[in-house]
Amino acid sequence: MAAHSATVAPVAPIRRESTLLQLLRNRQGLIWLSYLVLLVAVALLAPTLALYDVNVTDLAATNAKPFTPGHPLGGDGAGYDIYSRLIWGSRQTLIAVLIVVSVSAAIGATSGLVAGFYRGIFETAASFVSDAIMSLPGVVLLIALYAVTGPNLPAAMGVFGVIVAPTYYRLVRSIVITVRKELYIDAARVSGLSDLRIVGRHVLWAVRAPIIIHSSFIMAAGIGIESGVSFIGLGNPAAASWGTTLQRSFNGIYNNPWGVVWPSLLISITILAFVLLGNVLSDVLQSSSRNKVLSARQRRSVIARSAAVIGEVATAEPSKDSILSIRGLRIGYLTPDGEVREVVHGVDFDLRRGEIHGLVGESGSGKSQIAFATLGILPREALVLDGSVFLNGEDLMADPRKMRAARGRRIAYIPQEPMSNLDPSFTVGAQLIYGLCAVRPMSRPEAREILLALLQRVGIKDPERVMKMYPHEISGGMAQRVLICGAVASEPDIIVADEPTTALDVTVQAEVLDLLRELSEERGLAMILVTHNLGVVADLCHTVTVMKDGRFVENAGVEQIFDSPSDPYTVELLRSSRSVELMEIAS
Amino acid sequence: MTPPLLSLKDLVVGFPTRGGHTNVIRGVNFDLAPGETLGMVGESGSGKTTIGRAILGLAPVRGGSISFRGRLISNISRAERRSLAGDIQAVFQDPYSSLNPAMTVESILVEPLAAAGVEEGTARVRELLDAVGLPSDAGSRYPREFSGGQRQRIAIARALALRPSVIVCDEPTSALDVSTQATVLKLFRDLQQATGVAYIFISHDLGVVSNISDRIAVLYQGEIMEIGEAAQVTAEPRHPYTKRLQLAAPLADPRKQRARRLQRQALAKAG
Amino acid sequence: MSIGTPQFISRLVTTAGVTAIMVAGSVGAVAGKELLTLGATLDMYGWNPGNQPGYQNWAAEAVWGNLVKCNSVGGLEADMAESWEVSNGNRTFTAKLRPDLKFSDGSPVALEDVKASFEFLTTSGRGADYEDIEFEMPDAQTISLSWPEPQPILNNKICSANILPMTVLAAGNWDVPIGSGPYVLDDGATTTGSEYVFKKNSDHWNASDYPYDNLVIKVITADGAAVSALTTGQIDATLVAAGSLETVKAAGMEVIQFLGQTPRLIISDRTGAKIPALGDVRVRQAMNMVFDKAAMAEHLYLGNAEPTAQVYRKGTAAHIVDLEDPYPFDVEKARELMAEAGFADGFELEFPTMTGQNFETLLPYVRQQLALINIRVTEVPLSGANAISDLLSGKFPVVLWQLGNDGNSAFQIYVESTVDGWWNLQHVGNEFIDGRWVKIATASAEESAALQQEINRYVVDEAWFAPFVYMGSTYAFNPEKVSIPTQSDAEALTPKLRDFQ
Amino acid sequence: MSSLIKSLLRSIGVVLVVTFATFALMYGNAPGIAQSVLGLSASPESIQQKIMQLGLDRPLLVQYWNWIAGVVTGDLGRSYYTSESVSKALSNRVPVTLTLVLMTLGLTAIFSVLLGVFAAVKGGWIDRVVQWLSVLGTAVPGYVIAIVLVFAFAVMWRLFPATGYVPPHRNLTQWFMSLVLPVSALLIGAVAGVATQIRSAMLDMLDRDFVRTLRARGIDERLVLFRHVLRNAAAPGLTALSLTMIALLGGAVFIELVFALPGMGQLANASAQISDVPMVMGTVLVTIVLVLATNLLADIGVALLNPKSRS
Repeated sequence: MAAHSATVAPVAPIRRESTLLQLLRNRQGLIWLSYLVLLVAVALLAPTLALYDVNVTDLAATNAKPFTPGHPLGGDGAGYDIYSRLIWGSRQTLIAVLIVVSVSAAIGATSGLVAGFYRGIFETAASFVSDAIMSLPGVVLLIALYAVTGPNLPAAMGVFGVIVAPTYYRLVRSIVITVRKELYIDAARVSGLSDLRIVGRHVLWAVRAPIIIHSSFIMAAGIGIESGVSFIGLGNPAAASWGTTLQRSFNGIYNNPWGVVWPSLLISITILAFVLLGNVLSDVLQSSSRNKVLSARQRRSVIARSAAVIGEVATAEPSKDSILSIRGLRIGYLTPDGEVREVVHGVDFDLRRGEIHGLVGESGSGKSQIAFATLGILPREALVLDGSVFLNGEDLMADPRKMRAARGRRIAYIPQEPMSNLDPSFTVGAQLIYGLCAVRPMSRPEAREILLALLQRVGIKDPERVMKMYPHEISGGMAQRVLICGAVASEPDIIVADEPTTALDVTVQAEVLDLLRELSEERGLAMILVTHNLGVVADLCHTVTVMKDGRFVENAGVEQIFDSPSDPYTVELLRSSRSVELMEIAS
Repeated sequence: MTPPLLSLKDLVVGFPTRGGHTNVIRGVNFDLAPGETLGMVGESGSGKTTIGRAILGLAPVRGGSISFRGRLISNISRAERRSLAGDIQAVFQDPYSSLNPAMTVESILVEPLAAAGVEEGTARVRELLDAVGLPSDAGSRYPREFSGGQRQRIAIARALALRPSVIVCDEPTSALDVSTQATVLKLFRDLQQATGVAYIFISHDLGVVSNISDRIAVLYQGEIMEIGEAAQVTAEPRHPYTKRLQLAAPLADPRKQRARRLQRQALAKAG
Repeated sequence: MSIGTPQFISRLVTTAGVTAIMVAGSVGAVAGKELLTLGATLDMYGWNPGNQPGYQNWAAEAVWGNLVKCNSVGGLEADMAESWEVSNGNRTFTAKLRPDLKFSDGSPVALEDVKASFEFLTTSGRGADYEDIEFEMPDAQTISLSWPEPQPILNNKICSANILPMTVLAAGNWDVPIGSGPYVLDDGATTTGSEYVFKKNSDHWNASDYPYDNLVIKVITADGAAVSALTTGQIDATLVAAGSLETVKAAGMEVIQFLGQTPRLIISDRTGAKIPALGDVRVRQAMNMVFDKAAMAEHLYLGNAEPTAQVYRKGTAAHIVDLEDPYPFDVEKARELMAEAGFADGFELEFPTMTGQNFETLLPYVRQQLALINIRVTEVPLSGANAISDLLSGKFPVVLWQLGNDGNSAFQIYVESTVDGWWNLQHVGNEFIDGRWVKIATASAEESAALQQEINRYVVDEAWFAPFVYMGSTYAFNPEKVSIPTQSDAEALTPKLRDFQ
Repeated sequence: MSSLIKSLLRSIGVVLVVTFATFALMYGNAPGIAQSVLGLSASPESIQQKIMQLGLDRPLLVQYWNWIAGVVTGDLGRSYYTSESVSKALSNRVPVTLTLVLMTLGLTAIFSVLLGVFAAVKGGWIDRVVQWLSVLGTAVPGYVIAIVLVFAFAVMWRLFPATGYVPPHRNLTQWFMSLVLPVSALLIGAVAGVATQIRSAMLDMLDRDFVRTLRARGIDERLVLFRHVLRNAAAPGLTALSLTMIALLGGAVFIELVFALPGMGQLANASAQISDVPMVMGTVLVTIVLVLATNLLADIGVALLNPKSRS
């Protein structure tokens, strides 16, 4: 998408494996899934695996130490074999978990689906109930329930399922509300699908992965609560469970301290298995929330690896008459497989004082990456593999301190999307004044004076009032003017403008382009203008560089490019662009 | 003159807000003839998309009427609306969100057919893929394996599946690169020639609209400023707003653009 | 107050179920006779005088006086009454009040207060015991209480009554206790549920027998915590679990082993109303023969128990010293008996259980052993408000319980074996027992003992119970801080407050 | 303002619904309750008398209405068993639980912000360590952590008391010491949860366009982080904390049992097991009010942080 070329996300490799296969391919996924499968097998095969029947006691084994012959994990105060009791207990644990997860998912997911899809009165009512349940002190309720039903595990787990159902409700409802706004739901409506089919084919699919992931965490919680309830004595003393085993061992802790170790370990590891499986699932099924930042060491090793592949590149000197020179710039991203995908392949670029230089290309051509690299504000996961950015002959890339000193002072930035580039938590005035004081030593009233004048200059009618407003209270055009004001306030030599008018309406775009031209002329500002719009280039730029797939294909003065393009790609671009252009206007 | 396919009379569309309703469309009238392309152009907030959604039954009509072949279709039941699926279709702006990423192209294309109870199925899918210029093996693949332009072709194929007489195209090319945009526009024109479908073509770009439309309606804050033949609206705009819009669109030629800019600045000073 | 097991009461009062392990709070105890700090493994029961269990209730002993106090074998000791007399065939109790007694609110103790205190008990759980009393006050210091019938457990009834001002009783406000006991509650320093602080009542008639100026009762429910609190000097004495015996001994503590309980099967469906097999004495006897009592004492009670064939405590009137166990551990014999009785295939039983009753230790073995003679046991956990009424409803033909063995064995007979006794779950009368019970009411001490032993032999022969062992609580104390030369508890569960010296 | 009144009314609705549900759940069993109150030896007459005295013979709605009427006038009734006034019992217990929970919450806020910010900004091994700690903290149940802590610090090394509670007015140091282990046991799980949330809120904010623009404007990285990123991550952080507060109120029940702290959870558990309805209702009421107050405060806090809801 041309309009959103700002961040180049690595393209996901095309995979059609089933979730299960992907899960098994993941080392952690394999480990924890195997553990849980093992657990289910243990529960099913309990009669074979347990050394003793569930109720067998051996008076000689009371408080037996671990590794006593016949009692591998020792015995408890009544002469039960701890190993066998834990094996038998896995059945109750799994049943409890199944009850919790099915009750809560059935209630929560269904009501969330209906509430999110139909909204209206059902949503209001369901949300009230959900809030009410969320406000319930769950454990206290379980205790109250105990007074009524006695130690009845299925009832307790069922109630716990109801208590946690709102978590499903909230999750599913919010996803469904988002999905409902997706265009493919509209498309399905227009295609004549009934609501039932839309929910069945489209909505259910969208909530499936989150439900599975969430279920994993709910199952973890279920184990914790099942054991906890048994542990505080609200469980069924008649049944073998991990929690009652822990309780029994805990009561006899002075007689056999090791007794508490086994159930504690088993409970913790099993919960861990569910939690980690949930994390792996969310990695596999959803875009990962993992921190993509590489440590300095990783970064160095990746860059070294890539340099070894490319070989030594002779670095050219900066051009003498340029204020800004880029030499041999290569930018890459790490793919999920650990490979480096290069998005800018060693480009050279010069900018003279007062020059407005257009950087044109379609989405994914790497033009924004160059703009960001100039300012040292590439996304944190980006890798500068090689190259230099010279400002007046000094290499900013080589020295982060120089880059910081230049950024915002010598080189300023105008972003694409005006609304998202202002901090929503501060007023316009606060962030402008604060930003100016941060780069130019001056008092706040001084900064305020300068900025009020400048706001007036960029075409804001009532600067005093606008300064008191929050970003969400002003229009996109006004926000862009505020950002331009912020960029020029520090009196930079160069402005890097990344698609500065793409998000604006065409009439506003024309005004903003006029403003940029005037500012450049008034202040002798050089400008790198990143855009996909050849009309904008024709309107504003002196020189043009055309980019394709991370390389420069053509670089010339603006008239030459438009009159006699030499590269076939430029020709093609021009042709497409002109095909949708308005003819001359009869005035 | 042929009777209109689609007819909007004093259309008012509004959404509930805190303590009342805000009308975003305030009394819009136009007719659409069979096989015609009506371009609707306007800036953000002009209501152009809302009109399209009202025609599709996705936005609430609070006043006036929309009729299709003389039959009232505003505020009809969901079931009745479903019966219109074969007549009125849509292509949306964002080809990324308008295709369900979990479904193969074939199942995306079969979905409207199945909903309408049409039997032809796979054969029709191949025909559709062919019509929009996609390889016939595309059916077994997923949307994420296609580029933006190709996805928009899939969306167009879906709209064509039931052989509709009107397609509402809501900014169908604005998410695409320029070169792709040109080819997709050409596809729209070719398909119209082949099937005789009528388009309501919504865009913020007067250039794009003029490229494809027979007639153009210029919208501003929920009202039509000007409606007329495409050549007239773009070349000899009658309404000052249309003129502003037109002069603001930059030309991919430095000299001509300089001229246009001066013209625009002059107009701005005068106004 | 009653024969119930202490834990039984405890689970009504505290959060039973979890036993946690902890170390003590860190208030350092001051040495000498200034301060006595007792650990209580359960919280006290509030300050309603009609609702006070005897178990670990030093708080009640501290604040209230009684006419007389019961001793460990059911005899009486002086308290607010300086002398007393039982007359009229165990129907009348006459007491002479000490002069100049005062309540902690400063008001003098009057005979009307005593009368009101007994009348108040008619609204309590033992209301039936106090109905139809006639009071007489021949002079300002003397009061006599007369029941229409002879009272075999008269002592118990008299010493269970806490004496309060009649105005307080009438108001029914139990926020702060008013009484004439040896200590007064320091309400400001007390944190309900955690720590109760008392100051000595120097006006108390017997102040010298309560040597400590201050008394603190800390509620520490978990055994591990109690043990650590004791060994680190945070408390001077506490009940500990049998398993902690070695730990506390190693830390230099002394231990008193009480054997106040006889865990047993109560085979109350002796008529076979619910399970016909239980009507056959051979079946009941077989049920007695499947338990290896010596092994139980050694393993389940970690050696802190003695095997027994009878339910009455050693030293009580009903105890038969040389009783040989007629039902030694012999599973084969038991099977034969079952077969003889025609119940070789056994039957199903439901055992009611509650948390805090030590079932987790006892039940697995009991269930396993009964299964050897095809008696299949399922556990029915009781909880909530209905637990006690369910337990006592008689719907369970056999109950496994850790019942106390009262120092007053007549009282125990009354509770367990007479037609009115609440542990006689089916309330089925028995000529042999009930006939002797009437005689006991008016009998002299020796006659009574003989009658009680006859009853004991009868219930052993008829296998009304299947007793396992004598066991009970382990009370540990720090010999450097306190000495406990006497034992006054009829229930033989803990020392009484007056035993701490 | 009107939204505040709205959520207040909503909260009152929740209180009514929840208390009624609890009341209805525990309703009935009048003879059972009376028997439990009176003990083993109770006669049928005294049981009947007790039922009348406690008002258990009245219909559910009447009993509930009486309770609500009492609550409005500040009278929460008296325990069936000990006749102790419920408000007095609660005034003893609530401070203990609140101290425990609030102390944990305060520490959670501090540690979570430190860990979450560090993990998000520094990445690398610190991030992995924080993530693993979070996973472990979520996985190991609080009571298991409590056992481990008690064993290590109270039994083995005897650094802290493992049980009991000393009111602060009695001895400040001992009060503090008595809370160290319980707070730690609760803290680990809470920090694990909140730190992860703060970390992802920070990561989310760090990826925002305005952060890039602030950097491009030459503003010092630390200022960007603390003035802008943290400020915007504060709202999700606050929400996470308020949810944690609610979770802590539940978790405190277990911890109070293990550490024998005379708090609300212990009272609730003890009272529920014996159907001491007035006590249970008192604890339920206080808990819900605390939960709702937390939600309300969090809503107000989030609203104050978000300029959009201010205008």
